[in-house]
Amino acid sequence: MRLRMPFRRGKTEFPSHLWTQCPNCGEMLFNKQLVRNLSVCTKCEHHFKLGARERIALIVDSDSFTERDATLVSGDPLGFTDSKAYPARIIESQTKTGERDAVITGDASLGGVPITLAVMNFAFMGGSMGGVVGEKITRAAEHALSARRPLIIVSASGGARMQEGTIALMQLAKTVAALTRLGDAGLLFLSVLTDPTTGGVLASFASLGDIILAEPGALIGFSGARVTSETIGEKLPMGFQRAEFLLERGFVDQVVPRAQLRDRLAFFVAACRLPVAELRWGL
Amino acid sequence: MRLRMPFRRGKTEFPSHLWTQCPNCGEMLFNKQLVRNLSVCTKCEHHFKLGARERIALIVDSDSFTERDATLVSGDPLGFTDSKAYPARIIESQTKTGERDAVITGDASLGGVPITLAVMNFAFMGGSMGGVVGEKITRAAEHALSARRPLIIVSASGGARMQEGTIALMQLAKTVAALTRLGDAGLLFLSVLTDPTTGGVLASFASLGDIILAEPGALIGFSGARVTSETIGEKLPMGFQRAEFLLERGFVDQVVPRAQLRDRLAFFVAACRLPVAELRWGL
Amino acid sequence: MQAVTSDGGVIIDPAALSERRGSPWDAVRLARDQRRPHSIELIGSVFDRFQELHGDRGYRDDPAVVCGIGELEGRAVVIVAQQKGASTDENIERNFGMSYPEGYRKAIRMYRLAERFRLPLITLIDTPGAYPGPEAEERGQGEAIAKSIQVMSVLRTPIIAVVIGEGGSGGALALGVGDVVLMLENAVYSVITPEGCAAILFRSAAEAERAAMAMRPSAPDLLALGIVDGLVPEPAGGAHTDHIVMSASLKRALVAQVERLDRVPLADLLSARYDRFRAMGVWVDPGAGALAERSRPWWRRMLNRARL
Amino acid sequence: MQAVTSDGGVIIDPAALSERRGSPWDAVRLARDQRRPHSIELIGSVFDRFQELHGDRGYRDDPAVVCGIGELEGRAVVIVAQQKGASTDENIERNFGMSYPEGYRKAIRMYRLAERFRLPLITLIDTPGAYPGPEAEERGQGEAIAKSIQVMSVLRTPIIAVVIGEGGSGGALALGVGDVVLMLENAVYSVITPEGCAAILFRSAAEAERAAMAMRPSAPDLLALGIVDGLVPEPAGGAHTDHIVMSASLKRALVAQVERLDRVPLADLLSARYDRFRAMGVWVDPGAGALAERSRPWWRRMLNRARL
Ligand SMILES: [Zn+2]
Ligand SMILES: [Zn+2]
Repeated sequence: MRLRMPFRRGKTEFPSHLWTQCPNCGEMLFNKQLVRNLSVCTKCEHHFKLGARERIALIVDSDSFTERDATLVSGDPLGFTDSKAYPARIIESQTKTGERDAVITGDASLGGVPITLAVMNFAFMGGSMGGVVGEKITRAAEHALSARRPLIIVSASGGARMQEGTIALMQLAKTVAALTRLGDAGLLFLSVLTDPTTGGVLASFASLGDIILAEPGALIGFSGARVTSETIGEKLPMGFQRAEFLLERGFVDQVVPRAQLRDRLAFFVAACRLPVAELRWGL
Repeated sequence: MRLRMPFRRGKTEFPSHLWTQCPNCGEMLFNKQLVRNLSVCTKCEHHFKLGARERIALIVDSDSFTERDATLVSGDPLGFTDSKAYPARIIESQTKTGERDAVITGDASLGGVPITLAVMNFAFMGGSMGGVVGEKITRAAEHALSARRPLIIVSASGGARMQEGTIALMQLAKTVAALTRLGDAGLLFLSVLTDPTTGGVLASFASLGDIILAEPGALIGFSGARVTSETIGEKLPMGFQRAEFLLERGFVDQVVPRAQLRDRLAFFVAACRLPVAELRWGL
Repeated sequence: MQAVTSDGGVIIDPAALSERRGSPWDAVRLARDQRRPHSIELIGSVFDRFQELHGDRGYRDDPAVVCGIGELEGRAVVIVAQQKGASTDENIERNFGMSYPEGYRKAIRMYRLAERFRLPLITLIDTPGAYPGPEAEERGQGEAIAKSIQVMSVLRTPIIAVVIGEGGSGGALALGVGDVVLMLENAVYSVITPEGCAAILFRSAAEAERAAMAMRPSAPDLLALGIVDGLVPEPAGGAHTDHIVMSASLKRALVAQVERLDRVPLADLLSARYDRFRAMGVWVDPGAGALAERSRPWWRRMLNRARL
Repeated sequence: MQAVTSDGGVIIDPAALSERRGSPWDAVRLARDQRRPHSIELIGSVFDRFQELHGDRGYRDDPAVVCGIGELEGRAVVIVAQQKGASTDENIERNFGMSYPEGYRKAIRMYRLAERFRLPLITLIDTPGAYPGPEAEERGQGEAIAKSIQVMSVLRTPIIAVVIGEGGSGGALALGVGDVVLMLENAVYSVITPEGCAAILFRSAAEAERAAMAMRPSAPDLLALGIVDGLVPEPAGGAHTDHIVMSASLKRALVAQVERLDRVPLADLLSARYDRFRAMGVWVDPGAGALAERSRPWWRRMLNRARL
């Protein structure tokens, strides 16, 4: 299945309007200024979702990113159709986002240290994890292991991709196994949770960072809040499943405002480096 | 410090009365029958405290027990005195119990399998752990390691022995370190919690069994219920810090009636034996 | 049980199953049938001298997960199982087989026990999914499942996972990272319940039947897809029609798999387990110049090697 | 700070201290003085670029335990510290430095982080004890402390533990299984609070002063007993009189100890750590025919070896 479509890179979340209203405080924000403020509301600091390319630019040393496995695209193992066939949905998302699937992986440097990076893209089918996301994350972990680099994964996902059925579920095991080998070799895995990180992604690699950072206000949970609310037949408490809630509950190391994320990651990458003489398989 | 005193072995908890009243149900129990029933109330199944020698007889294959390190006695590192000097208290307890300190260790067989065993004696200064208990438990673990035997520890203790000050506290670290080496070598450690197991003993080896069994109704907790109750200024819920409570809270594998204890231990000892070819230091 | 079988009566050839299949929705209903034998019953008939072990050593003993040590033809094994109820009362007690995080943390403790003494680990999967309530979220449902998957993926002892009824989502996979993964013939295993899928993709929970068709959660489909390595035959009318025959069939399968895995050196076992899950997923890489090939089902390689 | 010192200004000769001592009860009161520098303040002045890390990954982030990564003269280290408050408000927030089980479980997570990246682990101990409330009991206070001791005892990275104020019971030892254990000159470290001891043995909490005399929890006594390896000098009037001087003294001591331990091969470090605690305890064995000898203080052997 060869893809022929105009890949549009570098799209922002606010392409066509001059103003955007903050969903949190209601403030009308001038898009240019919003982008300059890293897509954070200048009034209430609401963190808007960020595209994967913008995220990469935000984190790594400038012009240091080299993409890996950029051409992988999804198959359709089940011949899945709901109101639309799965392949058609994929192409639709590809056209909309200019990306081939829901994660971008590659090498870069961060504060001068070589790293491997995977950034999920919620705009692509809700950041869902199917075979391509699973394969690319796994390859990134395996590459980081063989190249002895720390790995940073920035998650933004609604969970496993239903259109690939149980095969999508198996991506949880596949990615976790690869990341576990990385960790057992003494290489750092930094997990960054952004809005939203839920379902199968939270129930696999996203929860296994040696250090876990989250963006302010990010929705983070295993079950959708709707499901949870229906389960108990009650409204959920304010802030339930938000980053700050998870911090208090002990599942997140830090909630980091976007403007500080690069420096924070750079610090941990620099600090958590096993002396080369001791790099090894298994502790 | 040589000890010269009549060591009286094999004392039971009910030596001098014909009848004992059950503290739980109030039933008057004929001592002979009570002992025959393993010191369990025939009406309500209240488990009376059991002396260390009776406990050993209850657990191991008959006549298989060989005591180790039987002659160790306590020093007085601090010259500790409250209303009485520590050495005098020791001698008092020795005279009362016929034992030299609060734990008896040795080798035995259980269901035909060679084991090492340590049984604490609450009657000796509340089963408190000072240098002798720490040393004997440590030696038992080290011996089990070198002899490739599973280790069973039956705890009954109010905690660390205050009369040895901070040295008593260090026994927590000493015993835990020895038991950890045992476990890392793939040897089973079965911890049996009896009434009461509290304080420093619960906060060290007693909580670290691969499998943890408890006797029905045994008081098990880190802080004394009195302290806990004073902390919150309220009465504690029924059953707080009892074996069944800990089972429900996930800290105990099974609550085992005394009559079944031997068989249960024998089953686990037989089941959890690393193939000899794989016995090793560190997993 | 007339199908082509390998050792232990496990069906490994999807072709042998073609005429035996109902619709995916039939499969879902059958897998959920309350009359099917559940874990505790199966444990009682398959293993000797089972001793249950309790607790996660941190918060609570979760009754939706039943763990312990038992003997399988004289060989000690560790068993970790999800327990649904056979009655409403039992279902309430067992939370309908839906674990809280402490259930997975109890499972992890048992995995480590199995590892320490090299006891084969057998898991029985039967859950609609991890419990989605707010308390479960507060105590880290996602983290607990992730950690359970992680510990299994590098556990230094053989693991056999069996979906005996409903294998629901991450809550099932948390017990499912096996060297061998089996399903009872009428079990299902899916990324989300058909109802959940229907609510999201078909905009109506009533469309669960269509969602089931699309997701293909039934055992024969998953065998064909290489997600599971073999099917444990059920009695002709389904497991619920004859619990005794069902138990015997499961026992035969487990005995054969334990014997087989016992012969595999540990390092090979671990690398094969990694490869097994590593191979899952379908994608194409035009940039790599060729269609990526589906790798040969792992169990074929494993079976070949173990038979040497 | 005129006393005989080794590298880093640490006092290792008890004889040098004889004229500096108040009564044990003075020591207890001084160690509890709310004006003393507490962990967060010391961390801020001793380490550069400290980043706090939160959470036990299971239940809650316990504010009574402060953990993170910082730099000590450019060397990354993991810090795990107990935090008392300098005010009533802060004391309520920090629960007077008394952890719940999740505090120890957070510490354990940090130990493992230090181990994975071979970062030296520095613990600062300052607690009246583990929190004795019913919720702490329900979540396994005893288990959490035991596990923390266990993980430290075999942790594959250097550990320096420092009692900076009050080292209370198992709740303190849970952070105290170090290759080197230091105390600030006016800190105390005891098996139970003097009040607790008095209530039990002297039948009155008011007898705390007598209990303190009997238990000998002060730093000089514990140095003489070989429980701790060295004392970090405090400013003449006590740590509270000059926080800046105190920090500098602590920093000098930590830098010296990290440098020293960095030179010790890991296997030696682990066996020395085992031997250090193995040697503690006083008993006699008439059956063995001779008085057991107190083994030579561990730090002397360690110092000699590290200097080679
Ligand atoms: Zn706003
Ligand atoms: Zn009674």
